[in-house]
Amino acid sequence: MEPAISMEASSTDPVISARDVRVWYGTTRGAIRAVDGVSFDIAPGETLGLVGESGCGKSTLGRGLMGLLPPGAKRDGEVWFDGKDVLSMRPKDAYRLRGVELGMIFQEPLTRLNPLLRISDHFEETIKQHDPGLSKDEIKQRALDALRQMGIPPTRYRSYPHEFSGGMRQRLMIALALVLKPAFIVADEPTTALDVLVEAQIVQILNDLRRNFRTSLLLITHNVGIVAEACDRVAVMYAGRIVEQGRVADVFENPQHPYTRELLRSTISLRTTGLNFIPGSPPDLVDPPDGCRFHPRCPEAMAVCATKNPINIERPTGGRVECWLVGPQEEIPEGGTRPLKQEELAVADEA
Amino acid sequence: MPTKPDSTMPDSTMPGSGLGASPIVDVRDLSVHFGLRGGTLARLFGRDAGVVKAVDGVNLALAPGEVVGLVGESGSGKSTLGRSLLGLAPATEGSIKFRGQDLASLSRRSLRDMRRHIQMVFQDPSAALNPAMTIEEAVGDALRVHGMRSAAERRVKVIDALERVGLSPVELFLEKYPRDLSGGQKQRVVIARAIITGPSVLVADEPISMLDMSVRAKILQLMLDLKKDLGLTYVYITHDLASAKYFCDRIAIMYLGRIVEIGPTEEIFANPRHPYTKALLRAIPDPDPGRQLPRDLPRGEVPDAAQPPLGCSFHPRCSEATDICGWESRDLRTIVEAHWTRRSPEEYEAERSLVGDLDHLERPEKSATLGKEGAESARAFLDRVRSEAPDDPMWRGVDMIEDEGSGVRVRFHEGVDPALRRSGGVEVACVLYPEESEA
Amino acid sequence: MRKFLKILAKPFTETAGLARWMLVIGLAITAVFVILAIFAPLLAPYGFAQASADGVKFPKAGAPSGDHWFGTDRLFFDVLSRVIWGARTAIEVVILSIVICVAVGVPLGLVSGYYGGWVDRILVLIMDAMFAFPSFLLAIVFSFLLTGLLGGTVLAVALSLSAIYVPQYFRVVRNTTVSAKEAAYVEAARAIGASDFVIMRRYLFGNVVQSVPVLGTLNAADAILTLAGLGFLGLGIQSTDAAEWGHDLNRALADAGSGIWWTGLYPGLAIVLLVTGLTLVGEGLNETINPTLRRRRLLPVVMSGPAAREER
Amino acid sequence: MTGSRSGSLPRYILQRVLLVIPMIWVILTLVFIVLRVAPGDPVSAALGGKLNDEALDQRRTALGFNDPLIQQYWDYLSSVVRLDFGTTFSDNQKVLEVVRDNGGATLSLTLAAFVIALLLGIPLGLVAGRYRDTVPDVVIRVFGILTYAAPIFFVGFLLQAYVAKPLGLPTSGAAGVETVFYMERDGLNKTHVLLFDVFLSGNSYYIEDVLKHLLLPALTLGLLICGVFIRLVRVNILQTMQSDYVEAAEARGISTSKVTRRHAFRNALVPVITVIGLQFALLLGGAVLTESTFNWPGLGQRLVEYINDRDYVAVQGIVTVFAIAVVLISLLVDIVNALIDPRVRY
Repeated sequence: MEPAISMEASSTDPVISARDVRVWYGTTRGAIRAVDGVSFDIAPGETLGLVGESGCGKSTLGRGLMGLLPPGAKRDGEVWFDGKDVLSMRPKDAYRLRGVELGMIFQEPLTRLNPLLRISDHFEETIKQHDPGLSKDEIKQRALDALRQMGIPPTRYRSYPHEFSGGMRQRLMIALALVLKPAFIVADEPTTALDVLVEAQIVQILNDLRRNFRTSLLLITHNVGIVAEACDRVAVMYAGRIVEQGRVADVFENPQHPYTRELLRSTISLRTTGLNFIPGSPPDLVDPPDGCRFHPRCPEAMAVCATKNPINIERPTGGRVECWLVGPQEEIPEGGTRPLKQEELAVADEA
Repeated sequence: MPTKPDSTMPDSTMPGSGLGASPIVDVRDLSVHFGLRGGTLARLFGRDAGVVKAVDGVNLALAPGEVVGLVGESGSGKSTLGRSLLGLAPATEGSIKFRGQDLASLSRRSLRDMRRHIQMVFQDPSAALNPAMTIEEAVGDALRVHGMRSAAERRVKVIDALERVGLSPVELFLEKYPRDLSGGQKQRVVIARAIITGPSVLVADEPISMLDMSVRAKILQLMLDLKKDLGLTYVYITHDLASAKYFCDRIAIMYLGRIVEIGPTEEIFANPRHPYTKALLRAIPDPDPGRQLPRDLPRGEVPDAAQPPLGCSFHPRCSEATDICGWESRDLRTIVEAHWTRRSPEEYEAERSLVGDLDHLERPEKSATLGKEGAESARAFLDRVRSEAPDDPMWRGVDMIEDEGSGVRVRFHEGVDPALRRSGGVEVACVLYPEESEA
Repeated sequence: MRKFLKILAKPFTETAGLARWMLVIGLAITAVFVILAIFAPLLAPYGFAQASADGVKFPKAGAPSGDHWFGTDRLFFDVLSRVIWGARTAIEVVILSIVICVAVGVPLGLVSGYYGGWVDRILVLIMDAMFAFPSFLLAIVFSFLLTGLLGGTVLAVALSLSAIYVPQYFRVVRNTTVSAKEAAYVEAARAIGASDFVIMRRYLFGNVVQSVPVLGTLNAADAILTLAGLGFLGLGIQSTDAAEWGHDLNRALADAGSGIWWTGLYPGLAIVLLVTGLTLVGEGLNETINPTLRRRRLLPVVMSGPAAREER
Repeated sequence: MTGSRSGSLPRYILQRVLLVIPMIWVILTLVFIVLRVAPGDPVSAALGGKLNDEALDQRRTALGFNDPLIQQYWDYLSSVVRLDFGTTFSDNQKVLEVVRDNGGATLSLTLAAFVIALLLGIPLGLVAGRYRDTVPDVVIRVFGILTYAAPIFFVGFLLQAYVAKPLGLPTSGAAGVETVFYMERDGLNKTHVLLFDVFLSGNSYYIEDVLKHLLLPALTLGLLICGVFIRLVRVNILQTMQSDYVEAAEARGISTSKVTRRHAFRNALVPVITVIGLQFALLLGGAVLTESTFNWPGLGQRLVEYINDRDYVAVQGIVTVFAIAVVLISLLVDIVNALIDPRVRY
């Protein structure tokens, strides 16, 4: 069944709208269901944070939206952008969209820049590809503008990538993604490789994006702190599914899904007074557990959770969640609410 | 919900004092320098291109049973300091004493024997295990190295160590290779290998930073349990102040090879003194959605350690810097370039032709020349730069601007390289915190 | 034992498609030649320097016939027999030279890479100089020298081949040692108090020698060519000592214009086949061991249709 | 903000040029040890049964072979510095003159083979790498392996037996007798490289004659190197095609053809250049065999003759020249590399 997605920003149409997106990889053991039925919308100028443990399909989803997937991956579902389905497009049309309308920022900026090309070459190439009519001066103008907004002085325009520090390189990548002013950007763990203070600088830049550029952002991260600081809405991903999504304040203050709650509780922050963790590890995506995929690790699992897939419903304070604890009650079969007897999860299964 | 295990806290955590009769590890004026690799010719003749002072005059005493955190960004020397405690990074100057014995005085052989007592846990558990060894071989090798010949004897100890770190049932793991284990399990193996020789000090170099959020707390809990059971002393190296706050009794904040602030954890967090500590505290992402994003982050990044800033090495990024913090030519370049990021292209081109290339400012000097078209225009240019960011601390460092050649020479005040000084309950290396008696 | 079999089977289980086919075909070809080499006395109809049988002299440069499938050459020798005996010479020389190379190059590279310093710099300089030098010329010079000292024996040729390949083993092992010794697990070994010898033996050796099989097979292919080249120039093994393909080709060259094709074609084809076989094995192995070339087996994904989606 | 860390190109080149000196010294020393110290006494080796012991000893003293080794070593090094590579034993010629007279033929052959190998090998390698595991890839790889696996003299044998005759191509020598004779008579051999000289003369008959002679040997040698290039280019393409910056360029919407050309091919060719330099050494080795096969009047041919005469001085001299050539080529390659790859300079 197609879940009806509630509009957070109902005044405008979403920039990007994903419906039941699935990305599977074929292996000798069977298909890895890295992304398995994910739906969400992102409004113009909105930042959606995508969090979860590693191996939950966050990066695969981000790449899938861009159409950048390794050979052997298969996609299904729909990603609507500007009235077109990105997933069913011909590769040629998808190329035309990338850069101009869909941008991407990566985790490890140094390896993402061609070491033999100057920064100027990267910009010229990108701008020319989508705007072949532009004169050399105009191209330089636009490139320098983008750099300036990222705090990179114009004196460095003709430098090579290896001449920059880590934080500068990430700024370069952001400038390169923004230079054509795309409507939607996927940022895949953009701060993971950076130092604490530089990470905070980049988070700030990303946070400013939505105000200054009206660019929508899908921010993939494993750091819930960054989501809290730089995102409007959050989608919590577990084992290829988005288990809960909604406004950051709503979700973090009042998490409905036990996974969201446990994830927040296991995060060590300055206010941590005790250590909490989620037992076990994310499931093997070749053969995910029946029913709710979180039920083997869930402290509140019920009988129904092990047998029946949870239904995607509206959260009490807006947003969506799929968990039998929230409902719908009428769908739970007789006796389904009794607590699930679980085996003790040994370290042998831990992540 | 377990709370902070107070029972394991030593009575006194004051730096330098109250450590009891003898610290278990005593680091005095330690410096560790590395030679940089030079060009092809230099490499051929074994000459170095320069020296990085990875650790630069550090004092640190560990009381038995305490947890000391070394916190800093990359390049702060925290890992090198940790490695030097095992003699893995040889000291250039100063001494490291373990139970009164100076590591430098030991022969290679006795240094290796000594490592039984100080052990290490590494950041990336996947890299820290030999891919070609089974778990049993990997953990048991520590014993084999220290002369335990019998495989059966080793096995008994290995099983015990693996059980201690929670890898049970042990039979499931003994014959496995590292690649068959998850990140958390591998880190447990690394910890098992570290404790199997019965050490008294454990240097943990970012033991949880490569692990998934949901496992971090588990490993931290394990380390706390082991500390209680085995009476270990920890050096906890991290860039994450949040875990340090929970885990450590005492914290040393490091920046470019120096300790800039050290003191009891509560004091550091309740009342951070060094601007760098404050900045780090502000920068920690916090899952509380009510928190505002910090607006006043230090600019720039950790500088090149081969050519650290003059004076206090944090001054170029410091918002509280004063006139004597060590301002120099490179800071001028930074501020001019920052100015240019706010100019229109035409203005930039015009100004650029006025002052030319700034590459000559790359060499650290106490004064800097600027301008090609006469002193007047150079002064006007500097005024424009200044009017845009009049509060930039660099201007406090400018002593005078005098005419010279085709432009001006900007002279900076003489800088001070602050030493660690007592201030309240902590020690801090910052000119804002002079000696207690003066304060 | 199972562990050992698993390691042996690894190249097969971890490859797919082309890489596996290359490996299988290459191994098959190589195996044929190894069998020829081992059982040469049984398989070859005549001796390698036999000009008559049962008192009957062989024809001079006789065309292929029922008695002499590959014909005979100008020295009355049976070409088929010389091709088969040639396999024995080739395999002998190659195995000997590779054993020498590994025995010298691997420990030298390991020690040089691990300790670094002056010894390392000098060794690298010498090995680089030798590596950069035209290897075939080097082989010529060494065999010139060694055949002068030892005579045209298998050992002399194997030694001169080793001399040109040792630098390659040294380089590969040294460079992997240099990068492997930076690995955290080596630092960890040092942290548990392991001595340099233990680190090299238990931590570095196993991980460093992994590149040797690929290098070994590719070098074996090259060595066959070099051996034949030396024989062609008359510098290698003398034709009365053993059958050698390159030497036979040299004698066949004069026949090329006069329509006598069989004297050159068969030894030439033997070289091409054996070198191809070894190259295929080497490349196939390379694709399984080298992570940047390795391509995981990709299987078609069958997504369950809309029906399956419905159940969600 | 860190400042500009770009290394300066002139500085790098200077360093690299200076490095040539120790490299040549090491090679010279190796040559000396291998050819002078190891074999013992070259005089008796070459003239063994021909002269009596006393005469041999006289020759030895005259040629300095009775001096202490260190003295001989010094003499060898200092004469090389003066570009004096000695006088051959068997035919009493200056090695430098031998090199001048025969080096040209070797140069023509290797250059032509190199061009053939580049023109064939690089495009084929690019195609194979770009379209991995497709039919063209398989065909090209098999072709590459076969050309590598076929020894030069066997290819030469096949070409001579099956190609030369039907096409009426010569299989021996670098030019027809008339060409050589008239070129010499008219003083047209200005560069001592026949290939260049005939083009300078502008005479189409000479040009055709020389090219006809060149075709088969150059093809034989070129095919050998071509296989190496195919393999090399292919592997590097595979690696760069998987690199992160290629994916990032795709994410910016750069067209596939541009990504392939600007990011994958360009970057793949950088390591290839280094190896191409090394292949030149392989080419020099292969030239020896090609020259023997096609009776080509080059340096390799002469080297084999001197070896058969056991003329150590000549061998030592020619090998020294080859060695210096190799070092200079590797210098050239490194400089080209530095021009292309900014990271090298630093």
